[in-house]
Amino acid sequence: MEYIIISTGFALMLLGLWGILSQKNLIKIILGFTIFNTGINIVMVSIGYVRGKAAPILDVIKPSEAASKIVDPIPQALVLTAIVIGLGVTALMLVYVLKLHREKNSLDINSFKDLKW
Amino acid sequence: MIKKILIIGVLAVVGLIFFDLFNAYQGNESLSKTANYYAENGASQVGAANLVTAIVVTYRGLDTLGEVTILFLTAAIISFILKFREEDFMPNRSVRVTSELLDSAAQVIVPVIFMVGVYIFMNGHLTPGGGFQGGAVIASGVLLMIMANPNFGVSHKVIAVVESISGIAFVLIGVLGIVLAGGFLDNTLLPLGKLGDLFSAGVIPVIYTFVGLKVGAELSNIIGTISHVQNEKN
Amino acid sequence: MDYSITKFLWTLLGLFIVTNWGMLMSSTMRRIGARVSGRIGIPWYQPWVDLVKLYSLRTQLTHGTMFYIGPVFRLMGGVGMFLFLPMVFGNPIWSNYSFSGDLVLILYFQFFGMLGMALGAGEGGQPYSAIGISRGLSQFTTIEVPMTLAVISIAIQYHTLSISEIVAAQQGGITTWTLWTNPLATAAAMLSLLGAFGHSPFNLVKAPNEIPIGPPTEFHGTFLGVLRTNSAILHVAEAALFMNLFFGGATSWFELIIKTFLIYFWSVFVGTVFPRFRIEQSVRWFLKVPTIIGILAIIIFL
Amino acid sequence: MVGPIYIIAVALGIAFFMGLFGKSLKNLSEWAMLAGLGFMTYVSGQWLLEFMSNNRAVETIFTAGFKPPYSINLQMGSIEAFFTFIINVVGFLGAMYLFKDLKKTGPNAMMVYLVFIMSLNVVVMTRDMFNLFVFLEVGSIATAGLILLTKSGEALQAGMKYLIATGIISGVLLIGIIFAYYFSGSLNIDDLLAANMGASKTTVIAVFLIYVSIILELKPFPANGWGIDVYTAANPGIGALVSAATASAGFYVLYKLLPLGGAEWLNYIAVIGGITFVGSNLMGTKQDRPNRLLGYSSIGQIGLLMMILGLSDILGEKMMIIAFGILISHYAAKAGLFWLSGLIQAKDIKGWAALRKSPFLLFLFGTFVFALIGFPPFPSFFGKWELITTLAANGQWAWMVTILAGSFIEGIYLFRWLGYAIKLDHEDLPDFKIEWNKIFPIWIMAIVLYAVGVYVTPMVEGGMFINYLPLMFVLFLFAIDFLPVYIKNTISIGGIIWYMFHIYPVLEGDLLRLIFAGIFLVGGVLTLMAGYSKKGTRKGFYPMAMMMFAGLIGIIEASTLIEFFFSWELMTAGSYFLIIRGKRSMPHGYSYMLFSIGGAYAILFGFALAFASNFDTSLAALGSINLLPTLAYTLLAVGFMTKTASLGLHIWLPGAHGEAESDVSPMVSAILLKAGVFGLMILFLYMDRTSVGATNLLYVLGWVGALTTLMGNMSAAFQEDAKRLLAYSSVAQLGYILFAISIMSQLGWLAGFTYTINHFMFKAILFLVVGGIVAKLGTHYMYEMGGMIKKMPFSFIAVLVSIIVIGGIPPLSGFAGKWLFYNAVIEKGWYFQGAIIFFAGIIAFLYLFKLIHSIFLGQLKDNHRNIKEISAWILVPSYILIIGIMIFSAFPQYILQPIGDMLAPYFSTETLVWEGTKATTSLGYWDGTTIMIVVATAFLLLLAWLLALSSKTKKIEQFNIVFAAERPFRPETTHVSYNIYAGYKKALGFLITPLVTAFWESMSNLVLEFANWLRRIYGGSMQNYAIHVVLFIVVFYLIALGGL
Amino acid sequence: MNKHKFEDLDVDKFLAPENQKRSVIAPDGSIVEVDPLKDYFCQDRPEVLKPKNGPVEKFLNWARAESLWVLGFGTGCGSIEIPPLVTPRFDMYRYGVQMRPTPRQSNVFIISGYLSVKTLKRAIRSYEQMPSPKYIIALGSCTINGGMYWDSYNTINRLDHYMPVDVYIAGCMPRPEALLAGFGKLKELIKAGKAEKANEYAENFDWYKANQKKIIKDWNMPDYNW
Repeated sequence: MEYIIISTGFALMLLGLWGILSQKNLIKIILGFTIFNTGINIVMVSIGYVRGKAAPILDVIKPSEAASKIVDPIPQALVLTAIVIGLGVTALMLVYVLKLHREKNSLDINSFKDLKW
Repeated sequence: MIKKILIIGVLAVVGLIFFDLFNAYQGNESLSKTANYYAENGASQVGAANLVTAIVVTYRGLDTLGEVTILFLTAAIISFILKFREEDFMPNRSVRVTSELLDSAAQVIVPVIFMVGVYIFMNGHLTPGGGFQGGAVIASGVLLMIMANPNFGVSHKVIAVVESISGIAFVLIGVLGIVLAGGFLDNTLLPLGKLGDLFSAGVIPVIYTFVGLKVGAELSNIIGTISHVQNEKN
Repeated sequence: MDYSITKFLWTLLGLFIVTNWGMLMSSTMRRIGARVSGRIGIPWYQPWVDLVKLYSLRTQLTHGTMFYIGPVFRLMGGVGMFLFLPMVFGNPIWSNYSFSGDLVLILYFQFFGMLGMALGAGEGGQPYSAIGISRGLSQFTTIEVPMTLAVISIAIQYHTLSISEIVAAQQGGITTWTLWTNPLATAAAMLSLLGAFGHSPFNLVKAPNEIPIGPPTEFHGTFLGVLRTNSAILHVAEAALFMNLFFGGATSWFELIIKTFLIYFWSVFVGTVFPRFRIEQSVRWFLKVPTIIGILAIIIFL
Repeated sequence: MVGPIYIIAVALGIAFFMGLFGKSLKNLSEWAMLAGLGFMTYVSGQWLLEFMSNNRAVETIFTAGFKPPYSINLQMGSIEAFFTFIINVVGFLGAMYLFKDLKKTGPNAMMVYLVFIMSLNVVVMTRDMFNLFVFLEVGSIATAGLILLTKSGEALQAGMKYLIATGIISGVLLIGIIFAYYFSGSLNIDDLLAANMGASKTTVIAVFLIYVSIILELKPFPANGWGIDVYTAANPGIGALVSAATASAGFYVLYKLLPLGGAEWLNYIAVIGGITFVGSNLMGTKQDRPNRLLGYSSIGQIGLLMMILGLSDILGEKMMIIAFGILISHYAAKAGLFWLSGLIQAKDIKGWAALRKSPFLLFLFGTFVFALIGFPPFPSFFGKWELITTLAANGQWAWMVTILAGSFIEGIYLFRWLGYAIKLDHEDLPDFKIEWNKIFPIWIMAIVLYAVGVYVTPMVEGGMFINYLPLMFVLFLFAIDFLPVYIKNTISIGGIIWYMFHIYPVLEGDLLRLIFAGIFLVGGVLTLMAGYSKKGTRKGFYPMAMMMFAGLIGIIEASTLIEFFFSWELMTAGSYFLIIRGKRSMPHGYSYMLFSIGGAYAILFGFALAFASNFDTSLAALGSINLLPTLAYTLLAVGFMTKTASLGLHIWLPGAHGEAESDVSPMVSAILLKAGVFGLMILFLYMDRTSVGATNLLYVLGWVGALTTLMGNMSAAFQEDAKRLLAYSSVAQLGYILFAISIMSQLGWLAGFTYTINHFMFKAILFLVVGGIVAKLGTHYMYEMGGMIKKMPFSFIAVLVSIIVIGGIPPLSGFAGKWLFYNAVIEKGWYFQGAIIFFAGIIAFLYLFKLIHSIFLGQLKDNHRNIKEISAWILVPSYILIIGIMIFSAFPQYILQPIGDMLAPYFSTETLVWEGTKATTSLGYWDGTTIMIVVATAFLLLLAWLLALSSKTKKIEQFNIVFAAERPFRPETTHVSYNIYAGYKKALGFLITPLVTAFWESMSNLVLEFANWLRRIYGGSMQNYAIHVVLFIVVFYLIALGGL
Repeated sequence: MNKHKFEDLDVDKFLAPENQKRSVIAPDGSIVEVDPLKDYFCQDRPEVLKPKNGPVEKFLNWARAESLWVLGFGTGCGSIEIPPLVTPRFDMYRYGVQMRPTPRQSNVFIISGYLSVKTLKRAIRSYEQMPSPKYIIALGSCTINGGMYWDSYNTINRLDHYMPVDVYIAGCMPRPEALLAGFGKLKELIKAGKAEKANEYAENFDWYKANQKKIIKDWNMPDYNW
């Protein structure tokens, strides 16, 4: 199970990278980033998976037996942070694209080559 | 074309890296050392039923502060980026016509959404969820309002006040932790209470409330700012 | 180190002999040259007559101080060379002031006169003089290359730079002369000598009708007289230097006269046979044959 | 003590609070920001002070009331205190600098700024891996926002590029962190470091990912197009922050994580650093935009620092001081330069010529450039010294070469830039406002450089001996730079004379040093005397001249390698500034500087080898080099030969000396060149001359000297420019000296000393007088002069005496050199080299005649008819030197005999014997005094004879010459000077085909073209930059882990 | 000899551009006024240089007679007769006669045949540049009365109106033998102390100059060429 999930994560990351590296439309590139980040998040979550264990919420599980009953909460906590960071970056990128579009009236990534050499 | 092949080649090697990672990944049979500590002591030390929340808000509280800061930063940046040529486009806004259906539904659903949001961050220490999730839900309500009524202006002033006060509160709680308890963002500022109660887990609910408010405000702020330029004439 | 008056007077006598012999030698050479072309040539006393006339001209013009002092420098070059050169071997009276410096001093004292000529002529503002000097200097740089190589070769051979010692080493018969013991160095030096005497083919410096007589164009009267006196001394001194270095020196004035005559004759002989070189031709020539001979003269000692 | 956590709390508190200010209190926000930054600076500064004064333990800050690894902890140790302090200082100063820009953009920008600085603090302090990630992201996002303080399309594009690249990098870092967690079960950095993940084949991948992303954050070449664009487009104030603060923080992160993977990763880091250092600087050579250039330079410097980290296992405990020195120089200089750039706002480095309007800013600019290159007394000098010596001690030749090559390339563009600022002819200099809030931070950075430089001096081995006293004098002259010339001149001369008395007892008994000290100091006084002829204030001249003399005397006084090198560099810097004062001397000053830097690096390499041989810092270490001794000797010789301008390294000299000011030329020619001679003498005396390497080296140097002389004299003969002629003559004279001391015998060295002393005297006279004439006549070209003997008789006599000495004509002292030469050459057996030398010596007559004829003789020109004699202030020192020449000529034994005695112990046989005035060798003899007497007597008699014979002479005018029955037309057409040796040129001109110039030109073209070709990778496409990043990861992976 | 009145001609009209007054800028910015004829040439008049007394002068005159240095300046068609003198057939060297290329080193000036006005100017200049004592041999009829060019618009008729002549050699053309005879005559005159024409020229300088200027209309040089 966890192998499938982690593979999915890696696959999504590759997919996202492909989008980032090959797409010409800036929005699509941002989508690539989102996919890339999602892939990372999936990988992170699956890292914390412990076979056959439950979510780390101690409503049913007694605190005393928690150690043997729950999956690793840390990656989940990290993912939470990572998602928020991803959100921030994506928002910023979108605003950038907005401004870039206004600058050249184009979303083609190759029309922004003013700075070189 | 050559470039495509190059990219494919590069990605193939990236795949190789991932394959290495995949190989290294053997699944888990048990918790790691740190996780084990949290599982064993989390409930007693923090008093939050949701261990993830316990980690997010206390053990790794500084991360959360950073997280909040990132959202705060993003909102601030976006507002100053988009403001700097405001005069260019503000007068020429052409307002999109909204649908009756959306408008009516919004009026019904938005309060519910807000309530759900508040619920999520209030109960962050007990159930899945928390300040960020709750804040995001609140922001989605704002988004709905904007979509339903394009002329709906998010009051920057209100948002700024909410944002600032909740941010300052977060920091102050953290500092109080140094003064009154064991360190920055120490949870035991307030009594831990009984595991599973709403008023338990020390300052977690308080922090999450402020985080929820702050995140909600910041996301709304971002959405609102972007919506300003949404209908800009080309 | 003899600074006495007697030494001084003996040296003056030597200088007198050398000057007169130089003039006689030059008129003789011109007579020989005339005979070659079927003429009689100048009377043997012509140089003295010319000198008297030059010293007695009524008009003396000068362009400035250096124009005046230049000829003195020039004469000093010749006189100095005589002063520092031992003339007759084995006789301290005729060794002049050679105790104050060796071969190197002689080699570098030549420049004293050249410098004077250059400055004097330059002050005249005469363009032909400057051209002549530039040619002279150009040619001179390369003349000195085989000469230097020959001097180095001799210094290696005798392991001394002292002229007296070089002469001493050559005593004992004609076969001990450097001419036989070190023929390559002698050859290089004798070829270089052709340039030093400035006869054809190396007389573009004075090219009489192209740049009227070159450096001394403006000089006349006393100044020219001084220059002529100098050339008389210089020719003998230079020939005497070569005599000392390559031809066993002289043990008497008679031997000196014979040998210097023959050495001088060598350049006149070549001069009557060959036409004039252009400056770049002579520069190249000196860096070819004589230089290679000079290098060989050193290589045989390596 | 205020806890470091308050840095975060206060920064965030103020940032969050700003939202509450509203419109009415808006003006408060900038002060709040400054207060916050001030507080942060105070906290970190207070900790730094604490760690410096007390030897206290590292302070750990726990959060959430739990102990690590279960909660995040921060750490405040001495290093963290240092880094946070420098970050906060530049943050505070940067805020001052950006005050108006921030205010214009509003409180939001200030919040971002504040949070940005705070995040860097946390990045430095944190000991939790994920927390590090979070705050790196905070920093990235803040940077992406701050880029847009400049509201331009370029900034937008740069920001987007930055976001895309950092997006990928942070993803990689995140994966690395999570796997590191997976392998070790902890996120605490100390735990991760202890986990030894590098050891296992499976876990090493996490190490790789973390390293590669941290390295990528440091913008390694060539995957750094995004970073450079940020430097280019962002507000220079932000560029300063990114360059100084972010880079410092990133560097520290790498340092923090260094033990993560184990020793084998260090090599990769070092290699990447090395490639970045060289590559990035190479790019800079073709760059014209100031900010972009600074970007390249920044990245290069970070590459160097990365390399130092990578070499940390080799450098050992020295790494700290090295990294400190280089980092602090980079930090302060780069911040200062970016800020300057913001002031000037030029799009092209040529626009920096505007800086000339404010000498103080120009001074700052020079300070920063020299600090970056590693000149004393800046910290980078000591850093580089320690770096190179330590590397040498460990036999890391390749790294030494890399570092020196990279530094050299950096010098290429920095000095070109500095040159533009100082000298470039620019039509309309852009105006710029001087705002105090912008100037103040720049000043602080410059002061930091000087202060830290002096502060670290004693920390370096042997550094405590460095004498700062002369530098204080330089500083004093800077302070009184506004006074008129005669006052400063008097003070300078007084200073030198005082130093003479000061130094004499120190050097007494050491004749070698005494002679050179005499040349430097007496020469200094005499050449400075000519300065009285100048009017006005002559801004900047005296400090620089004194700096040069300070360096020169420092070389003499030096007893350790570092002292020597310190002074050497000081002298180079001073002389550079002197040389470029000339009207058209900039290109030549530039090539002088490049050759000097190259030479200095060669010397540094050699010194490092000497030091590493037996860890001896004293100069005597040169005597026992056992590490690659031949290479060391060669490098040292080459290094010194850049100053003596030997064949192949001479191309800077003719222009530099020819175009310098009239009293600078004698300083640099007669005096400065002797520094190289002194260096060579020291080297030859110390080195093991019996070794095969040294023998071969000396043999080669002999040939080089001979050919230098030939080339120099022949080039001089074909010059039309009077000062260039003299400059080429200097090249040739130095060739003689090189040849003479390469002979390595008592006679050879005596000849060398004779030439040294003579060259000092006659070249000073010639450059003073000819320089004065050139200035008076307003032309460099000799064919435009002529007939000056009538107007300037005293100058003529001075020049005449000098050329008699140069020509080696008896009876003056030049002949002593020639005579010694003949003896030495024949004794040594270097016949052919000797023949070339003598040939060259006669060629000297060509240019000597040309010089004196063209200037003084021949035809006086129309426009020079009313010219008067040159200033007495030039003639007086010249005549003092003439007296010196006369004394040396008449009584050579008083000088040469002691020198011979001094040299005797160094050489096995004493070959020169003195009996009274007569010197005898195994070959010949020479009596200078007698020759003088004989010649003088004979000359006077002959003169009297001529005077008696022609008492009535008539003085005639210049056109009264025979002219083929015509009359001359104009003086210009009658003066024979131009191309006077045409025939000679036709025959032998091929010998001076400028092959060396062509060689260096093609070399520089090669470098520039290569850089031009290479920089095409920076095509401007953000996607390509992303590909570069991924490609970098991929290649690194394949090499490090893929077994490639 | 009757003295002709010197007509004051408008000299400036004939001045070559390079001899006209000009002002140039000195390096220090001041203006330098240059009058080439005054500034670049010596303005002095020739002086009468008295011979020494008694046997000294006699001895010197003997030396001067035995050492005649001829200026190598062929002024007219008669100069074709001079080169044969250095051939074996005539060999003037045996009489102490030699050729010199520069007036400064010459004593004898052979005016060889007709003298055009243009050449006259050069001849005067060269003569004046020769150091005293100096002698002129006039060769051929043209120098005596113009010869076959007597009515030419461009040649002079009587040389001694313009330059003092020591020896005339008549004929058209005179043979080299005649030239040798002329040298013999000149030697006699010198030895007898009668060849003092240079002093005569100085004494009657104004007269000669007036004559010269009369025929040379574009006189554009200083009065005496040192």
